[in-house]
Amino acid sequence: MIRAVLPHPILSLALFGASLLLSGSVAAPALALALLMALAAPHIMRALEVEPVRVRRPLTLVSFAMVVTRDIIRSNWEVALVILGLNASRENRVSGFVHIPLEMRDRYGLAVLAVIITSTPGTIWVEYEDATGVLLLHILDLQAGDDWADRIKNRYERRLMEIFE
Amino acid sequence: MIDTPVPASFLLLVILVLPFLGAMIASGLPRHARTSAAVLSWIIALISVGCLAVLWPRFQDGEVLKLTLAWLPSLGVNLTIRLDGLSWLFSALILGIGALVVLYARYYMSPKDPVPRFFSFLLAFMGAMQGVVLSGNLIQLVVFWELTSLFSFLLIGYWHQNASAREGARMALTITATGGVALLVGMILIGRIVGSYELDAVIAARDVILASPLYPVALGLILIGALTKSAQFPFHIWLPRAMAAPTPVSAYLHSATMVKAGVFLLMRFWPVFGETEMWYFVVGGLGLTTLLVGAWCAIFQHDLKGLLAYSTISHLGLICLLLGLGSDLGAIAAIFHTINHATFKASLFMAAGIIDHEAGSRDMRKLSGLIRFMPITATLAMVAAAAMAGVPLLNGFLSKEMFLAEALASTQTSALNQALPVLATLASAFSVLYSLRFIHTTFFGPPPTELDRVPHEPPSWMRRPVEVLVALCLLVGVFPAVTVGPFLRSAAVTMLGFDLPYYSLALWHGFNLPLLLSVIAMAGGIGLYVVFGKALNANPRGGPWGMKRLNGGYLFERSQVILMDLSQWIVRHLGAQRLQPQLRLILLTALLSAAVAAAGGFVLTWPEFRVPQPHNLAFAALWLAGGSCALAAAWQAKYHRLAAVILMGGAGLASCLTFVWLSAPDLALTQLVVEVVTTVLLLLGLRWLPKRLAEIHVPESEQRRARWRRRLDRVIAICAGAGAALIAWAVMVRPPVEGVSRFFVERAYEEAGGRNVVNVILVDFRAFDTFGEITVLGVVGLTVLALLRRFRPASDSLSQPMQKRVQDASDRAREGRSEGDTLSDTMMIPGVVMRWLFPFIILLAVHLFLRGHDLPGGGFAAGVALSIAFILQYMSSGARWVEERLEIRPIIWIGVGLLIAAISGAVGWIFDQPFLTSYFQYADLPLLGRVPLASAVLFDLGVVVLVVGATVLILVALAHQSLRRARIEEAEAEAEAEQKGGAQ
Amino acid sequence: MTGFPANVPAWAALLAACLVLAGSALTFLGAFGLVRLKTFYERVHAPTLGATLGMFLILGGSVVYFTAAEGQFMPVELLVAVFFTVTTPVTLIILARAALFRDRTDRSGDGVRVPLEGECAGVVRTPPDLTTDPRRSDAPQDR
Amino acid sequence: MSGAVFYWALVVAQLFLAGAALIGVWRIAKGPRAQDRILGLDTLYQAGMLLVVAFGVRTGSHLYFYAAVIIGMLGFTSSVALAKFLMRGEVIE
Amino acid sequence: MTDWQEHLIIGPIVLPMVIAAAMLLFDERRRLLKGGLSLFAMAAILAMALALLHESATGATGGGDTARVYQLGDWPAPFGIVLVADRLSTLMVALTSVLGACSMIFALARWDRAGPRFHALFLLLVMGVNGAFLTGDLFNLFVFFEIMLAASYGLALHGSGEARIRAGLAYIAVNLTASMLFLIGVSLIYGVTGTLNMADLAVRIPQIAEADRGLFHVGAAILGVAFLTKCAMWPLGFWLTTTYSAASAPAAAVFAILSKVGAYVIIRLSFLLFAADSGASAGFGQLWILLGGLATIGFGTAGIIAARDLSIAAAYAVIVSSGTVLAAAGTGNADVLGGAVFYLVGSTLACGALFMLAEVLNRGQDPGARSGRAVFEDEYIDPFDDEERNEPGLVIPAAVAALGGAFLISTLMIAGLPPLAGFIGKLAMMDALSGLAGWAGYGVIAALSLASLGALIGLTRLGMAALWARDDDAEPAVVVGAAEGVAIAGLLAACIFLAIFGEAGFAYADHTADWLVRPDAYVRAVLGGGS
Amino acid sequence: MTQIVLALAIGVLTASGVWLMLRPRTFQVIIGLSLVSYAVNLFIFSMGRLRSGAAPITSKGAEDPALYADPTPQALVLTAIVISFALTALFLVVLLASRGETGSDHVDGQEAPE
Ligand code: NA
Ligand code: NA
Repeated sequence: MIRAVLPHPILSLALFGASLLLSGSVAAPALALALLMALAAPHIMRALEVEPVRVRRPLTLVSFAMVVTRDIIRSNWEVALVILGLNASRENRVSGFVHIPLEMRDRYGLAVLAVIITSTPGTIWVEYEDATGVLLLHILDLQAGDDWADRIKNRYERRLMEIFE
Repeated sequence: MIDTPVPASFLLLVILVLPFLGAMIASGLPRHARTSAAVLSWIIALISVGCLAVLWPRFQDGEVLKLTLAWLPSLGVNLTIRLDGLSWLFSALILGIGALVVLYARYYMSPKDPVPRFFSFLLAFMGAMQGVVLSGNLIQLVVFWELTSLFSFLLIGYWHQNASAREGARMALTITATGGVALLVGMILIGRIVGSYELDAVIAARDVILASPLYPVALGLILIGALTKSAQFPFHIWLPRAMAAPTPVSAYLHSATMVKAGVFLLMRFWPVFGETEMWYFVVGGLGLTTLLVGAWCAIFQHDLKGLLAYSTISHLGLICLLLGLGSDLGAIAAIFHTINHATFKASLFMAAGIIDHEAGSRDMRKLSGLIRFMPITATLAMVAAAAMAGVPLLNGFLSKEMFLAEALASTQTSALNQALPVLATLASAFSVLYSLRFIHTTFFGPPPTELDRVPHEPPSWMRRPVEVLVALCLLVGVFPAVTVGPFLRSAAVTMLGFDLPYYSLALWHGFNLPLLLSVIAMAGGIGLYVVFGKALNANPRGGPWGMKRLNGGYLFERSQVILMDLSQWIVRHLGAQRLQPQLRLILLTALLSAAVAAAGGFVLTWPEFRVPQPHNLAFAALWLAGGSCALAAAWQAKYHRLAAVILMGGAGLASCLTFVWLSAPDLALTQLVVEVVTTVLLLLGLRWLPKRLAEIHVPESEQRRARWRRRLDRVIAICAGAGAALIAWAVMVRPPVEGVSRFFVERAYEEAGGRNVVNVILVDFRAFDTFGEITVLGVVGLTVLALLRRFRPASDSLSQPMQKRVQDASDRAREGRSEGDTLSDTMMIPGVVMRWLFPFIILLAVHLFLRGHDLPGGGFAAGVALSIAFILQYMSSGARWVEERLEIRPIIWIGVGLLIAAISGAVGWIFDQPFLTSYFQYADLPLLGRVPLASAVLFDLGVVVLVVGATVLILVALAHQSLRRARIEEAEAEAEAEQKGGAQ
Repeated sequence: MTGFPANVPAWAALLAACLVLAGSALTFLGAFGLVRLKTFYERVHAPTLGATLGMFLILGGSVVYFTAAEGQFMPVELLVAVFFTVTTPVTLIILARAALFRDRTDRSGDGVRVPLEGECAGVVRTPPDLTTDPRRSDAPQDR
Repeated sequence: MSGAVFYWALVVAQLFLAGAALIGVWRIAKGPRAQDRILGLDTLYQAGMLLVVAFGVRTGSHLYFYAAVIIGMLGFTSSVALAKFLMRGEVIE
Repeated sequence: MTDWQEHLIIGPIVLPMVIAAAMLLFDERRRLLKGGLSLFAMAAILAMALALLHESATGATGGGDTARVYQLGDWPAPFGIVLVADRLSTLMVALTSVLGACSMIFALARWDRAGPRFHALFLLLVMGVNGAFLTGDLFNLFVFFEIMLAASYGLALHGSGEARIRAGLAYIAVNLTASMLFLIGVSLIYGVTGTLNMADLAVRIPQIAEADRGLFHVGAAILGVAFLTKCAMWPLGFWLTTTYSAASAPAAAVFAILSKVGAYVIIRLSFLLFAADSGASAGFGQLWILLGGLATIGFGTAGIIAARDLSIAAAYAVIVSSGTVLAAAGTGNADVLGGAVFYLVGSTLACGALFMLAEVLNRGQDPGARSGRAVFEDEYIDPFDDEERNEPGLVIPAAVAALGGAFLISTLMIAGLPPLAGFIGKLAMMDALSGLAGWAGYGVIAALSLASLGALIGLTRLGMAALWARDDDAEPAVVVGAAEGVAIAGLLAACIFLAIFGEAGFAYADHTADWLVRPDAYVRAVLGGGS
Repeated sequence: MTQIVLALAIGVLTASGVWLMLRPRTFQVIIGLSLVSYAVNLFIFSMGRLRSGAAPITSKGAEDPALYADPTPQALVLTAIVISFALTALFLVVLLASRGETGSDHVDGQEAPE
């Protein structure tokens, strides 16, 4: 029953919020519109045969978001230094590709991972093979001793798997 | 002049209209209805003659009958049927000879020919001729004049399978129609001088005309008309070529009627211009020249009809000369000779036609001794030829005597006059010579040897017309006063008024100088034939001695070729086929005209200097970027198309930000979404464009030219840029003008219910613009669809893109992967994001649409945003995937969008308000409170629907080409495989 | 136009200005990376500065300013932040993948040794001296 | 005083952003390869969006914000299309 | 005046659009339905146009001394957009509907099958043309120009094939350029005067500050170049020949009106805005229009003479016709203009007929084309690939003779030779021109005369080649579909009708010219608040 | 300052666009047309004079035209944007068709003759 009305509850919630924000108001007409959109728009996702997102551990999500935010801010700083030529390894900075085998198979989890990795300055998601689960990253500053596979798998993949799988 | 009583008007109408009516009926007859067409024509001619005869008694006293039917009264152009002595005479000639020609033609024409068409043209021509001579209005005269040219063209070209007929017809039309156009202009000038096109008014206004400075021009133009029609030198060249027509046509048009139209015109205007010097020199001079040239050329012809044609030219020259002399007696002689020439020349043509018909040739070198085979015809021809030569007892003699007398009478004034008697005698001698040659070589001598058949007499009814005409020659020649006197007199009265000079129509005037000249001419002609006859008959090269260069046909062809070459030169060198010069010209013209306009008062106002505000530095920096994009795009577009697309996007973004900066949020939003769609569009197109191939080989000379062109283009571009910048700047620094915008700002909220004035303008104040604009979008969608349905990609873009091929190959090659994995791996993450964006973009579009009336947004931006949502799905998942899930029928969207817009516009009609009148109201809705409801929003909804439809249609139709290619390739591969299978 | 309206508290205005200035500087720095960094694979990291922290700071400034100005917390900027964060990687992922493909098919590519398909050799390092050959102009397959 | 600081801070911020845009254009024009040009365009769009936000703060007007929303949500479409074109030779398959 | 008459003026614009939109809801298989709808639409438009014409000739608008004004959205001029049905615009709308109806009928014989969505494009073209004639707003004029052009692009390319696409590319490029100039001109005029309404402009022009007048003139000049490009003035109109001669016959026939839209606007604006009482702007650009018109006549005439193909000659005839109207307008004289208006009507119809004839005759020359398929041999897909269809009804007996007659009539019309309407127009112009002081009158008379001759010579040559047999007894074989015959006959009947009722027609044209040279009445009608 | 910058912008866009429109390759022409249409849009826009921070979005009771930028040119530009987008699309498709039919991407469908 709820499935039929709200096939994508998270999406509906997001749409509701977004609509209110776009209206810039919480007056009755804005609420009505937001409600309407929240109820109506997800049906198009049904037509597109999109699986609903299921978040199993919302709390993990919050802590994970904080981790990511911290990482991003730190990476910003590091990359800024690299650009300015002020980074620690400035003389022999090496950039390069890293292969990382992933275990996660959930589309949404992978999508979030990709967005995080790419959004984090200094790392970029280059190639991922669905069949093998091998991910190819490019790293701006490959410092010796950094274990990128460990970093990605433990900091991100594990938690994402907890959330999405 | 009296008002014409009803029966007479009716008769006038009949003689004008009946031939045309007959023509129409004849044209509807079946192809082989030879006899009925002839009978019809015959009846029509007879009825008309009868009408004319009924009217005759009225003209003995110089009466004028007029019937005016309004046609274009405000232009002073009416259908005035005007019958006076002169026109009665001409009309009688036209109808009378017409009747005979019809009879003759019935037997002359072959049953294989589509004869009804012939009679139809002939009758129409007869009507046109009637129209000319019956015209009481100058313009009407021109109208029928041109009709005679037209129908003569059709008649000459009747046997259009013959090249000579085609060429002859074309030449006749070209020359006589040219004359007609000149005549028209001349008539218009006369009409301008006189203030009326009515013939009577014109003739009455002689002094006014002669006093006008325009008169020489008018006269010159009218004379061109008259002289071309009556085949006067140097316009005579068309007439011999017109002999390709069936002989009845020659007999009718080229001896009796059409060529006489020119003569008629000269007679018509004789009372006005007859005594002016210009008239004398032009008409007299050209008449004399034509008389001699025509006669001279006639001597050398081998074709019977050719001889007759040149003889006709010569005789027309004689008539012109008589008219040109300006003396009353000359005019009378001209009328007389016109009648005489018509009778003997028509009969001669018919005789020539009989010979041609029965002997199978008109070549005098082949013909010989025909008197033995066709004695009656020979006799008739001999009599007629004698009349042509001016032998006494025949009509030709009388008018020639009058001519010689006139030539002698006016020997006082100029050298031309003094030479006149000599030249007149010479011409008469020539006419004796060619007449003699005609008779002698055709009818006498040994029997013919080179003919394909044995000649014999024609059917007696075919000869009848000739007999009638020859009888007339004799009768007039013997009893001139009785037979032709009254008609001549009434015609002369028309031209000269009632105080006619004395002239005697008698066979014998005693021994006098003219008679002596006549005898000299006769003797001279015979003598010349005796001396030169053999040489003439043998003259192997044909054509007249000493006039090789004056070969009319050659000259005409040359002139046509020159005209053609000139035209082609103009089209090629003063026109442009290629696009670049065309665009160059348009831009140059725009620049020049703007410069010229500016030079007439362009004032630059210098604003007072202000220190630039710091925040504008960012604006300047923005345009440093935007301008660089534009310049770099110009630089890169040839070899780096992708770069050019990107750079163009950069310049577009700078425009968007400018709109933000300068208070145009709606523009910014719209331009942004359009920018996105345009980029996608260009990329879709880029798929079908070639990789830049190796340099196209351009030769050195072309390279130099190209360099110059580039230099010129650079100048144009810089001027255009500078001009646009200067003008924009000049306007921007001026204080704003008080225009229509005040109204919009003041009323937008109160009267149209919207705070976003731009949007209110778009959907309400100027909704009609938007109405049109979405139609443009819809039309373009349809056109794109139509074009792409037939799209045939260039051969080098046919195959799959390199990337696809390589990736698919590698997928196939690697263990554990299947074709398409690279694509799906690459698009996996983006696909998730793009799919989830879909509802959010819809949300954005809904907001853009709903807020448009009050805040930046609006239907168009919403529509494009929505279509981007679709495009993203296409991009991430492919066309097949999307279309399996969403039914997108953009054409329907376009139709529905247009209908919604139209319906919302038509709502006004219900309240008897104009189209697109909108209503708005604040409605108190439960729970929602006060909500503005404007019917303009419905209109905007139409915009959204249409925009989505059109944009998606354009993009998807383009995208589908790849799919189609893929399908075609699959099919081809399958077919090939099948073939192989079949072969094995 | 050289200030802020009276209804906005000065602290809010100044805070907003500082946030915007900081974000802009960071964004500029990111863009500057396009100049400084030598290979495409390095440059592709640069704009993320602006796309992440730079953007957050500027939008944060905007939130602060408009919350103060309108007396209402309505962070529509949040939407921009979310969507921009989500969409920028999409481009970069495809772009990097495309670059990888192009460098694989056209080995002379960017002077960077790129890992081949199926090659799973852990880390592929690009020392700084193996950077772009400045003489290399556009690749032939560019349209 | 605080008005002037506010103003100048935002002017400088806008100059930074315009500078970023300029660098983006430079990268588009210079290349050297198509991927660099697309990267340049991405940078340009980013700077443009932020410029709109900064402009809104400076002028105290939220009216232009939708322009930023549109760039944020839809602006990536063109660079994605470009990138996909590089990757596959075709935008829509 | 009843209510529906109030709204009559919008009909020729909205009706074709609505029907075209409705057609989009059905797919291409509903051919009969679409043909029927199209015919209905054209008939209805024709009826409305004739009603409007009748009204402006006689009726409710005071015998033509004022105009019917329709305020769209009920916003008063100059703020809202108005449609103005005055003598000239209604005449042009009526002309469009006659030409359009005949072209549509012609297309029904087979051409509407040569590509998708022909009927919708055709109706939208008619909508655009009618809108351009009726609008009283400069920017709205741009919009309708664009509708018209967009549809014309579609129709020019209708049937595809290399020649069409090649010509179409240039056509679009040139017209886009002209449209840019149009926009620059309009906006500059707005920037100086603050208005877009034509009547309001006429009021404001005398009051333009002298310091601004130069700018205004620059705007007007650029705008003028745009219009002159669209009406194919030399040296701006070379696009016309290739496009029109390559276009499918019904498209080319209806295109005969397109270049007249440019000429119409030139007439409308130069007499409205630069009238004698418009201060320092009086007579602006007139000399250039006159000279350009003369050059155009000369070029077009040369083109007719040099043409290798009848459809090319027809295209040049369109150019000559444009040039004639321009030259006449350039004299600034009401009587000359009256003649030109009359001439315009006749020559447009005749050019349309000539395009149709050209197609029928060219088809006749090609023995393989009898089935109507060989025309499209070069196509990717045969446009007539669907079910075999029977030629509707009879093949006209004695087709060649009938076509010969039709060709003759068209030639006479185009050459302006008696006794048809072309002659009346030329006569009226020449008559008035002969009264003008200075070289202009005689210059134009000479040009008109030479144009007549050139057209006669050129068309005769081509007509003889097409219609007269070559050295064998066989008549050239021509197959004319019934619809085609009806279409050609309709156009030519209109020409003959114009000649017979020349006085009424000419009186209308003459009054139209008088109305045009007194722009104050127009201004009053528009700004005085409707009829 | 703003005026000069915008005027120069219009000038540069026009010049680049015109230069490209006069080039022989169809693709150059379409880029040129787009650049010129940017220039034209800005030109139309500039005819309403320039105002910053004065978007023509009225608030209740403040309908004094002097407070707002001229809305009319903005409405005209919106129409012009739509139309030029449509025609760019059309031109693109025609140039593709032309290239398909003629095999050449020259604007005349064939290289300049020698
Ligand atoms: Na990153
Ligand atoms: Na054609």
